[in-house]
Amino acid sequence: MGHSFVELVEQIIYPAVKTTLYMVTIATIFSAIFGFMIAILLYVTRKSGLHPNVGVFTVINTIVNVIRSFPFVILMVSIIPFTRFLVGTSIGKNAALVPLTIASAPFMARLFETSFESVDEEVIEAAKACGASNIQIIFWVVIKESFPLLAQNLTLAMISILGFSAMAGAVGAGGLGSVALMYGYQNFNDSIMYGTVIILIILVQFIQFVGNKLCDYLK
Amino acid sequence: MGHSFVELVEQIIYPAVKTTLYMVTIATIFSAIFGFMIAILLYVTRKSGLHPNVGVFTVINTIVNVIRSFPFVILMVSIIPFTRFLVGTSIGKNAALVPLTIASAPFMARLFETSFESVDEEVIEAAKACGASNIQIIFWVVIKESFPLLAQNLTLAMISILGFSAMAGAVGAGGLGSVALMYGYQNFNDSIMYGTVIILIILVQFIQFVGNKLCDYLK
Amino acid sequence: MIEVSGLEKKYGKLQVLENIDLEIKKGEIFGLVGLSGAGKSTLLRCINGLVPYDGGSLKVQGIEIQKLGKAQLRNFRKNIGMIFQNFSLLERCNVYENVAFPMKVWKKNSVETDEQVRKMVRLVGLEDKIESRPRQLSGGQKQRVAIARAMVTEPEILLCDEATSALDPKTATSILNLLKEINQKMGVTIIIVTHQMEVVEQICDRMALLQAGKIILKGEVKQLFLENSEPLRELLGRKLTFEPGVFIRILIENKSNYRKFFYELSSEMKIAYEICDGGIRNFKDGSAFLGTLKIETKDSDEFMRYLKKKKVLFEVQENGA
Amino acid sequence: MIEVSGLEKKYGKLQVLENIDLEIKKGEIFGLVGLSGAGKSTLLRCINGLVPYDGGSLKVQGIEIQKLGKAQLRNFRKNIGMIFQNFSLLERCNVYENVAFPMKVWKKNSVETDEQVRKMVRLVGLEDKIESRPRQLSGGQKQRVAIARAMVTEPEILLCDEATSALDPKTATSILNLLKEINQKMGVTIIIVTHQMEVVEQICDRMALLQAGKIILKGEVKQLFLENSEPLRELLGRKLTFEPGVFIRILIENKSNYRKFFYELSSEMKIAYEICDGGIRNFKDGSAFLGTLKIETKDSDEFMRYLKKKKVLFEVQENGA
Amino acid sequence: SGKEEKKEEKKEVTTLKIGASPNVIEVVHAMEDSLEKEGYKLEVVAFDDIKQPNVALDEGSLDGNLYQHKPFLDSFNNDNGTKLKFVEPLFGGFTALYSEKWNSVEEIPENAKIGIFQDASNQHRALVLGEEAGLFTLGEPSNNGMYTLLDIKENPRNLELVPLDTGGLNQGLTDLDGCFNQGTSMFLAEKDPTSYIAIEKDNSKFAIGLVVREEDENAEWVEPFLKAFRTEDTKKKIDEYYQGSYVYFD
Ligand SMILES: Nc1ncnc2c1ncn2[C@@H]1O[C@H](COP(=O)(O)OP(=O)(O)OP(=O)(O)O)[C@@H](O)[C@H]1O
Ligand SMILES: Nc1ncnc2c1ncn2[C@@H]1O[C@H](COP(=O)(O)OP(=O)(O)OP(=O)(O)O)[C@@H](O)[C@H]1O
Ligand SMILES: [Mg+2]
Ligand SMILES: [Mg+2]
Repeated sequence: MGHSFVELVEQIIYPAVKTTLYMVTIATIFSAIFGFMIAILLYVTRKSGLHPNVGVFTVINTIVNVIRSFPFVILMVSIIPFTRFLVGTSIGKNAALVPLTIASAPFMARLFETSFESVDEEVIEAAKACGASNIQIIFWVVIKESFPLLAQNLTLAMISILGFSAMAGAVGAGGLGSVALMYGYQNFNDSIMYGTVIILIILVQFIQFVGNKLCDYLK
Repeated sequence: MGHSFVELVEQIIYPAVKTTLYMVTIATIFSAIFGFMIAILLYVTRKSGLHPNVGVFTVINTIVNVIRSFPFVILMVSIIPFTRFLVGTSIGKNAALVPLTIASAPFMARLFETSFESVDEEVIEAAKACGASNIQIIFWVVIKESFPLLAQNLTLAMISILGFSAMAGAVGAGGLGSVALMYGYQNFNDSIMYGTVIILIILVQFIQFVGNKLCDYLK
Repeated sequence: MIEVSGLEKKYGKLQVLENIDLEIKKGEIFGLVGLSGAGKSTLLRCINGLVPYDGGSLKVQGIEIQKLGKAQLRNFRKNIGMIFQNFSLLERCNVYENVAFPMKVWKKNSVETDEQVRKMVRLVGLEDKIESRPRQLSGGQKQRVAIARAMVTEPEILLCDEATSALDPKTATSILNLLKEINQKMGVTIIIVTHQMEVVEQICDRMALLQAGKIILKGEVKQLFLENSEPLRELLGRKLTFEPGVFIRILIENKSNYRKFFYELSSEMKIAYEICDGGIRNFKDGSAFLGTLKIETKDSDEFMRYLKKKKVLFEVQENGA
Repeated sequence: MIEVSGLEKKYGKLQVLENIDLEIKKGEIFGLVGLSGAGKSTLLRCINGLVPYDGGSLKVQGIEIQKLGKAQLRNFRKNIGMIFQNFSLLERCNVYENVAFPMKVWKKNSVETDEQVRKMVRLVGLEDKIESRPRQLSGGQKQRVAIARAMVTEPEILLCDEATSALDPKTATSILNLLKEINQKMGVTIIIVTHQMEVVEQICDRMALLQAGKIILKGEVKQLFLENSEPLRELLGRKLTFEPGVFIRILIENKSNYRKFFYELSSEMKIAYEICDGGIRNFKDGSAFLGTLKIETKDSDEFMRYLKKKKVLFEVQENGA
Repeated sequence: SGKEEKKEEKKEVTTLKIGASPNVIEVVHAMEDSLEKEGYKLEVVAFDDIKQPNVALDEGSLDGNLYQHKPFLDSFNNDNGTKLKFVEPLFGGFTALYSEKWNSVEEIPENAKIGIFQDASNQHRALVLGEEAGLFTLGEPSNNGMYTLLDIKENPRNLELVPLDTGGLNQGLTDLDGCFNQGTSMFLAEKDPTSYIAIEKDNSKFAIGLVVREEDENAEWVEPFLKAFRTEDTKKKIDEYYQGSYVYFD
């Protein structure tokens, strides 16, 4: 192993945990925001939606599909000019946030879309009858009524983002996943590999636990 | 660039498409089956479930979280002995099916779980009042009532599996995604890279289209 | 206020509404009755633009609903409260929030909202459930939330789809009194779909009977119940009995002193009668005896003269009770 | 058949059922009435084990529900049909499939199922909607599906939670007749929760009145309506009027010839009376006049003697109508 | 699996399953025609990974692989207890340090960020180069004789080494102060492979060669395979694709 446990933790694991938390949190927040907006657009403009618009729906739906078609690494390199424009560099954890967000947003959008669709149409009709505008219906009815499902799906997506973040190592973002891959797997160091995986497990358990509690609370 | 266009298509793209379709279809089927069983177990044994069992629930829930914690590549190599036991080799598309299935099943399970949870409790109560057994409630009520949602989430998961299959190149499985990565990205061959991505886009559009139709039909 | 003419509505091949003509005046309480599946709820939904119609015209306050733009339709709906047959409450909101919903939509200030919401919740008797979610309420409690929600903004028109079906007689009466009150004090126009004839009797001025999508009877409530024509008898499930004799439907109002009517009849005349059906009913303007009497044929003319003298409304029925 | 004693049920701090004692005999039709939120639905749910109770005992066919194992409970429920207040239909199944559901659960063979399901659908008048999903049905149609579903397996016990609340009088009557028929032909025990007193009158043998979780009145239907005691008056929203005179509640059954009663009374006696309320009601065993008469104090003894002679049931009310 | 493998070999002598990683994939493809002349059909199994071709070879799923240098194989064998054999060095590229910002190693300032390979073998190679160029000094190799980022002992300029994959190293040239990279990658990314500011002293010890299972060291097909690689046809095709960024060790 060559290095003491303390060294390992200090130099590699600890910064990796910080980086992972940073990337996953920020990417979740941003992709939730964008995914949310996309989901709402899809929900509103679909055929049976509040304001059907085949054109807008088709365009957004296609964009979502196109982005979802890109293998993550390829998405990451394809948008490098954009990443550079946004954060000034294509390398590092901030640079990784851009593809992480872009890759997760359509995924979130699909999850949120299905969440919205589970809201009872009769309740929406009642809101319409009260004179509620589409915006009011979306925020006060659709979103509010689907909150537990949204929370659950957000949890699901967050864990997926954690998985994606492992690949962000390709652009030097660091983080637990890429430590596991690089220092662990590629350097034939099983203790680092499974050590980081254990930390990942703890993280995932934690996220899922919080998500479940949130969902129970919202129910 | 070393290969003529025809050669490229014949020798690389065409087999890659076949491989991808093979891997994605089979992995979707298997992970749907396993995910389904896991989801049902989670749904049934949870606190407010049909047959609450904290022990079983906690164990399965934890297993799901643990598997979801593994970065895909690490999962893939960690289970090589198991893969070898199952399919006799650690490389190729059949070998890739094992980690693809194992990685997707918990993901599907979570998606299906949320789908099941969206079924109205009053309807379940009515079924109980008819004397329906838990199995009958699950198959005739929970699953049937959540069918459109299940179809949507299956579509979502299938596209995610397509994304994961790109990483199956690590075990020499081939497929569109890994062609894009290896021949395209790592060899700086943009025409292969984006060419394969375009095929992926078509595939994703197709899957999503079929999924939507299925869902509309089921509604 | 509401003018419907030639209204048509189809669900696929099913003609749900057919050539509906109806006029509902401002400040009126109008009852809509009919067999299950006749199209009552659909008509109500057409009136506030929730369901598009396929032909004919539907004007509310002179405006053709179907021609309204989105924003206009919304504004228009703000003046219409609706109580849905299945309540359609927000599952994740408590009673307070459900009732406050239209106030929020109207962007009322919070003081006014709070006051008004609490008032309504009190009026429907749910103060102690104000924090409960619909899931924790009984059927009737849910219905009362729906009622409070529909009335909280004091709309000019109120559409009630079986608004008291899940309520016990006492609560139902208090809700009906509430409706009567807002109708009288604020001139609210109310359309009530119901299967309970007592409800129609108690608060409606006029009513219409829908059968398989067509209006086959409309008019003054008392008059229609007095006439007891075949479609209404059919709805009420009354069977004709074929016996000899003259059957006379009578409506003895308070002014003719319905309580003493039969006693006086006997002391003043020697006509034999049988009370075939009926009893004392509560109409909007007071109680009255409504029923069918059987008179022997020889006495019938004299009896009718007596009724006229006593200012009792009556109709001779072809046959039966 | 069903023996309830000392039953207690709490939702959190809310005591929903308190010390309920009730015995329902085999082959009886039992009515359960009470204010909205009194706990009627909860009691019904306790009976088929959908809701666990916190105290007391609830025995059906001699078996304590709460002590049943899972499989036993399931088997037990097969003998109990339940019509839910909110219908609780399978949204993604059509009418046929909804009605067939309990048959599938019972694992009946498909020929029998098909026959029985079509029969039930026909009985509730939904042949033309057999392929429709609940979403495409009107409120009353949904309710009829729920009724058909509860009755399709010909259970020994039928629990009806406001089974006719969404039905027009005609359809309601035909459903009630259906209930009466299965009760008489097959000895099905039926418990009916309802807010419609006509329903109780028409088909119930006995009834109980629930108030805030307690049973405050129980007995023979006719007797209770005749007695018109305070809790029942309260439920019906009847107000007392304080006037001088003796108020006598009378129930004139067919054997006393209710149709001719008032005419005969006048020809045979010279007693002045006022009909304060009431009318001809349809009871399970035939029509009768049920109402309150006001007699001047001096005449009351004589009047009561007359009633006795005529075999008319009566109760003197403390005061009021 | 040894016995089964032999049976299979007798039946299917004509098809050779050779594993390769992306950076040499076209090299292996280039042998197809020459190998056919020797009576073998070549099946290239492309791995997006540098460990799995060895795993697959060891389990018998491959006949051989051609993508690694000897130090890497030694390290792999050592770590996994395998006995794979490095037959002969065949060809190799060079690793160098490139920069678009600075013209020489001396100019690289303090706290500069330098891109470096993610994978063990190339990282080791780049670290050796970095020490040679005087960027830092290394201690003891911690990974079975190979250096890792943790083995940097003195780092006077406090350089930050950023591990990147192939594409990242290419992009890193624009965003970082410099990047270690392979000449071939530079060439494939349409950049000048000779624009380096430092290059490794000896690339021969990192020559890539055929690796087989121990028992196959003298297998029938090995000679023809090596021969096919060394034909003019193969080399012409490799040179055509990589434009001379690979050199041969005959
Ligand atoms: N979405 C729909 N699709 C198809 N048919 C429908 C739909 N909604 C209602 N119907 C049909 O239209 C007819 C009228 O329905 P409506 O709900 O207006 O009846 P209703 O008079 O309110 O009956 P009820 O008294 O039972 O509530 C019914 O036959 C019903 O089956
Ligand atoms: N899940 C629940 N959680 C909390 N309180 C509940 C729950 N279900 C019912 N309750 C309360 O229990 C009381 C009795 O409810 P129940 O449904 O039995 O009334 P009900 O007599 O059927 O009334 P209705 O005639 O309005 O249907 C009500 O006050 C109700 O709010
Ligand atoms: Mg209706
Ligand atoms: Mg109830």
